[in-house]
Amino acid sequence: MAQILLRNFARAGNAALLTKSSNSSSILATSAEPGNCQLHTTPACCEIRKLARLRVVDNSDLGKRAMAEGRPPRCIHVYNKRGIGLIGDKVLVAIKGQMKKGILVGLKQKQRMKQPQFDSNNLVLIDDNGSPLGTRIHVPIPTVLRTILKEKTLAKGADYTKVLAIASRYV
Amino acid sequence: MNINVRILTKSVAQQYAFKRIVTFSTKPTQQAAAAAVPQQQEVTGSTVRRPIVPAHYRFVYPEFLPDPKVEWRNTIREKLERLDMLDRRRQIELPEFYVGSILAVTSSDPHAAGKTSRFVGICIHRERCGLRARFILRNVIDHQGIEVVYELYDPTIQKVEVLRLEKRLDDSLFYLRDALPEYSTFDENMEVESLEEGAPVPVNDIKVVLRPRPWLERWERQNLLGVANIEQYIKDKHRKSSEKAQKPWEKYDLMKQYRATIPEEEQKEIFAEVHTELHTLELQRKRNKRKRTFVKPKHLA
Amino acid sequence: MNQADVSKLISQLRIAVRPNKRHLKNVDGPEGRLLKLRKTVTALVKHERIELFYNRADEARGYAELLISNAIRHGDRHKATMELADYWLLEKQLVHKLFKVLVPRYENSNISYTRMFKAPRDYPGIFYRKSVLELRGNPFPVLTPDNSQNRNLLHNVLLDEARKEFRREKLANLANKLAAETENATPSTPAQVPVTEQPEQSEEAPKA
Amino acid sequence: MAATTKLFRKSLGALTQIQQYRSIAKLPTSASSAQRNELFNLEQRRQQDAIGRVEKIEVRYLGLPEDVTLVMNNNISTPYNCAQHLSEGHCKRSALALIDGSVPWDMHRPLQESCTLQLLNFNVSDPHIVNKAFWRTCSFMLGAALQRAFKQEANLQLHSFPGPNIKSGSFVHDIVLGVQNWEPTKAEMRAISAEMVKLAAQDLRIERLEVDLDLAKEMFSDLRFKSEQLPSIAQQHQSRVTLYRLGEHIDISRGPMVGSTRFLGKCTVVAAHKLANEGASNAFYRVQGVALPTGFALNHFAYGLLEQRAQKLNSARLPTEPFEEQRQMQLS
Amino acid sequence: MLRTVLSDLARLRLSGGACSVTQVREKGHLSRPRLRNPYWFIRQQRLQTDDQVTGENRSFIKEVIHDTYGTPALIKGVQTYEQKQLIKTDEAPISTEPWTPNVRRCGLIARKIGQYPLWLKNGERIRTTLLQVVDNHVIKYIPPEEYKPTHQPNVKNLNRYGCVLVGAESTNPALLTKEYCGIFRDSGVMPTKNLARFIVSPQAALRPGTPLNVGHFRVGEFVDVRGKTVYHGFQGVVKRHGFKGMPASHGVTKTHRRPGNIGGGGEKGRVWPGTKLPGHMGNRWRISKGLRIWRINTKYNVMWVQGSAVPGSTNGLVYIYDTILPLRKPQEAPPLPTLYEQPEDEAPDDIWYEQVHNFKDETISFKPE
Repeated sequence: MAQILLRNFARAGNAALLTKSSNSSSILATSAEPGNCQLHTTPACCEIRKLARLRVVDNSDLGKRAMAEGRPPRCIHVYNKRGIGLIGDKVLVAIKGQMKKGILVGLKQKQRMKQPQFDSNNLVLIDDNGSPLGTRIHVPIPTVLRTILKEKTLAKGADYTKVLAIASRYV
Repeated sequence: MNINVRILTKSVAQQYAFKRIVTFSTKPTQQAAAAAVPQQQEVTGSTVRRPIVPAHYRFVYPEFLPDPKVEWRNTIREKLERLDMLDRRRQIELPEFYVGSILAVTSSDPHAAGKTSRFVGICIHRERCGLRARFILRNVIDHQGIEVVYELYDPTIQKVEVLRLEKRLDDSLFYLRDALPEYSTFDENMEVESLEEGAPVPVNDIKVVLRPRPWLERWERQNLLGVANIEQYIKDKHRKSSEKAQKPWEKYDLMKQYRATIPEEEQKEIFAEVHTELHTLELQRKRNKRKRTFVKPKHLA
Repeated sequence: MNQADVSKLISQLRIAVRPNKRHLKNVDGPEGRLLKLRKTVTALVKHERIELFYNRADEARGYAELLISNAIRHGDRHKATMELADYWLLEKQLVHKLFKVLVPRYENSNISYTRMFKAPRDYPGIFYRKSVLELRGNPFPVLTPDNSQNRNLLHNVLLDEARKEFRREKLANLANKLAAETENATPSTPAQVPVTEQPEQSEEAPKA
Repeated sequence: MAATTKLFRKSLGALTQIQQYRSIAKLPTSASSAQRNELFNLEQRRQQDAIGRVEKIEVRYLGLPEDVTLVMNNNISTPYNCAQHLSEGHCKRSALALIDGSVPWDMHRPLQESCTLQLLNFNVSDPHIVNKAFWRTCSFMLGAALQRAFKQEANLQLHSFPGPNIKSGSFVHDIVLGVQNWEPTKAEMRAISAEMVKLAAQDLRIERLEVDLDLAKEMFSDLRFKSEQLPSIAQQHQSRVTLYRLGEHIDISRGPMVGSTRFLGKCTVVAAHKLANEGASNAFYRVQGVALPTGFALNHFAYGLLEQRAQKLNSARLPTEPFEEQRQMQLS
Repeated sequence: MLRTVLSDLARLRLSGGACSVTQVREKGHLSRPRLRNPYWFIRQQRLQTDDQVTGENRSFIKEVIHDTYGTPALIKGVQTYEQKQLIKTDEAPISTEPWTPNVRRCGLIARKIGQYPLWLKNGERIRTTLLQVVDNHVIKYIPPEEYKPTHQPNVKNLNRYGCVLVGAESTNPALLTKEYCGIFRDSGVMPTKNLARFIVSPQAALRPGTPLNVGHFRVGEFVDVRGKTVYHGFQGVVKRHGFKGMPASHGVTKTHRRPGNIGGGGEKGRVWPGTKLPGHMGNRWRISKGLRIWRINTKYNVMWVQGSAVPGSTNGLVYIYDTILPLRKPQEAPPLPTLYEQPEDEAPDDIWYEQVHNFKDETISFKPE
């Protein structure tokens, strides 16, 4: 029964999943195999565009709860002219019914030489002034962010360099 | 020579043959290797002008062989490129390593002036030739999988250390991306595991465990040797489609192989040109290593 | 393809190789293409001279060359080569011919093992180019007699004479130069000059 | 091509000394030439009529594609007719015939008895005989070309041409001109070469005729040098003289020659050397050229070497020297 | 024989001497690839047939060629002939006027031999194309007053400029036609496989026989490179113009790679000129302008220029000019008319632009400001 349901979900897509989230999560948590208990069965989008799922990597309350519930934030806007987020770009995300801003600190996409490419699309939540919501980032972030965020700070007025301050490790 | 000695034995020589592909050249390799050693001794005895190139050079320095695509080849360009590569190799020690070896790359960081960044990881892929030669390192740090692409001849690279020199069963390890994270987790402060001098490069026959689908690639079609549990996740339809995708005739397609390789005569010419230089660099490296090993106990004492 | 495949070692072919393969249209795809070529290679080894369409001959030629070069390289004790021969030669007695006849024949040769000629195409007929593919050292009479050996042809007679005259003049020039040099160096040794000129003149006499 | 042809004409028109060949009738010398031709025609017809009853001979042809025996007409059939029985290729390619394995025979000379026949082209394994015939034909054609190329004012008289010697590097024709200080320019040489090429393009048959000395004297009565030479030539051949005709041009030669002018391929007239003065206003000149048969595609550099060599004065017998030696040389 | 006459006439035409200018009508205004040369072009390649020359005579012909022109030699990585008698560097140049920014210099014929990366001193990786100058010799200089070409090159005030004919890659004259070899007769240069004409100012005139080397240009300067792009045959809009095509499914039938709509109706109901449609792709002459020379190797006559998109295939011919971009023109005087290389000069093999990292230097490390 549970497996049939799971298959249905996979076909129905994300919209159905979101609406029935409470139901499905309970079913999955109880009955599915440990390896298979993923909410989203479509492969993750390699590009950061609207409706791309992201992973919050700081220790903000909101982010931690969202990730723990298995409802990662979705990008609903990218603050650049191309509409595709690159490393260091600011994005607007929908997280637990709220709209929050965040900075992309690690991407799954192909990166330039000597810049790390991550296994997930990582996000750090910030407020409007650019100060992060959390106090610590628990994964490494690329050093190229130093340059990028410094440049952005000068250009945009908001101080994004605080994100750098809470980083635990650079690669 | 030590390097030659270690491919002397038959069992060892087989390790050079990639098991995925039926090779037609294992025997001459052995022969050449066997032949190379006595000739080498002759060299030490009498002065032979033409240097004898060890047969395993094509595995150690694959990037010295040009792209076999005929339309792109030009002898002058290849020669200039080789000269530049040797110039760079004189500045920095670029050791022998293979897909599956664990490397630590130290490079100067333009985003943190005056500092360097060091990345440790397993080499999952090597590609391209000449100055464009590059490799991909993979590691899991803080439960986050990270991959970095390095160019071998990039002048911002300060040091390339081989922490563990070994090979794996396959010639590219992209499947580690879909494997459980522990298979690509390596300690950043790993000590150099020095290999016995003259010992063959060991083949690590570890079989990694894949995560369940969805995967990034259709691994079941690639005849991977280093994956343990691929049968667990494939169904009949996958099996059928993978059977359909197999190309068993390719091992007989001689011209295809010919067009993908540099002929032996040309290889000899190329390596004869760079051999003396590479050989002196190798010797120098060994001397340095010995010095370092001598220095260490003094510190302890 | 950015890096040469190092897992194999193959000897260089002595023929010009096209950068890309021809597809040789076939319903069975690449496998069918190889089957087509296997038939050609088998026929070539069997008959030693075959006439066929140019494209197919040109493609099959490379395979035949590589097959022979592998057989020479590894001999008949090598399992993989035997497997190859088994695949490429559809008639199994030809495997024997390959190792026992062709290998000794080509062992010490420095040139390609096969030759290919453009053949005239029938008119009216199928438009495709035709060719003759043969193994070197076959028992048949040669297809293109070498005419360059005939020194009695008119232009060769003329050129022969021109050459002799050229050589004579060159020698004379050399002798003159030598004479001038010796004169400059030691003006008192005129005896040497006739000595150097003497053989040259005597050479001239019989020719004239 | 139109532009180049125009320019070509223009450059030729600019040449002094030489005029373009328009028609024989316009040439003042042509009066005697026409007469000579008429006599030639008459004699030819006479000889044909004199044959009488047609006798058959057996000609055994040796060579490719296979040896055959042909039954031909005595004194009428020529080797060319035999070739016509074989194939078109034989007709086109054969330059000379070889009778009984040793006697060279013109392609258009009637056969006189049963014999074996070989047809020679320039590519046979020993083309010595045919080469010699070719070289002789070149000299003969050069005479015709010179006749056509020179203006009346030049007062050209053909003297003779020595026997063919290929090893000398050039074929030769000796002439007498009404100028003593002619220094041939490149363009003039080129114009003569062009005449040669034109002759070759016209594909004229080279006819052979043996005549009596008296008739020959009559034919060449207006040519001083020829009539001077005739007695000594006739003396050696039982008072018979062999004549060759090419278009309108008739000359004395021992033969044999190749069948047609078509066999002349690459050809250059390279030089004209002054040999000696003749009388008060005339002078002997030796015109030299080099040629290859059709189908010999020698590259221009090698051919240039041959041209260079042909520019040197040919050492063959000079026209001022006694005539007997030449005969001897030809015989040898 | 006739051919020699023609060749002389053809040379007359080339030098633009007395002959009248014939009007040549273009096929159209579009830049079509030329399928065949105009009829008045001199044929270069001789029909290669079996000459049936004996081996002895063949070597004799070769010997004469070597005697007249020079022995075969590998000069600067190019297999050519050692034409020692040609080098006339001691002769005074035709003009001794100084350089001004408006002077047009001669260009070079080169081969594109491949591309590989170089690194700048700031760690940046640049892609460069290697151009090898292949055995260039000046064949002829036509002064402005005599230069009246049938095909007008697109140069303003053409009457002020002369023309330099440059040849590259000497070859055996026996392989070429006689009329083509006639072009080289006056200069004494061995016939070359490739020819190019360069429109030059009289100040930059060069004597016939002068060898041109890569030293003609200097490191850091900008050049324009002209080449014939790779031919792709008749291609559709997706490959030729980068159109997106249409979806593979969602009801699309038979129009996956088609251009779609190409215009409106009504008054404009026709195909507008310049509409991007399928057609022949490549095989056109294109110039990439303003490429910086990063590095020069004088030993092999190679220059490294910016970018990997120099028109032409690898091992294809390209022509190198001084750039015409106004802001990238050289400020200092370049070698005029060219750099005469002395054999005794001990020039360094490699000349690097100051910003480029030399592989012989130490590893780059970034200093804190």
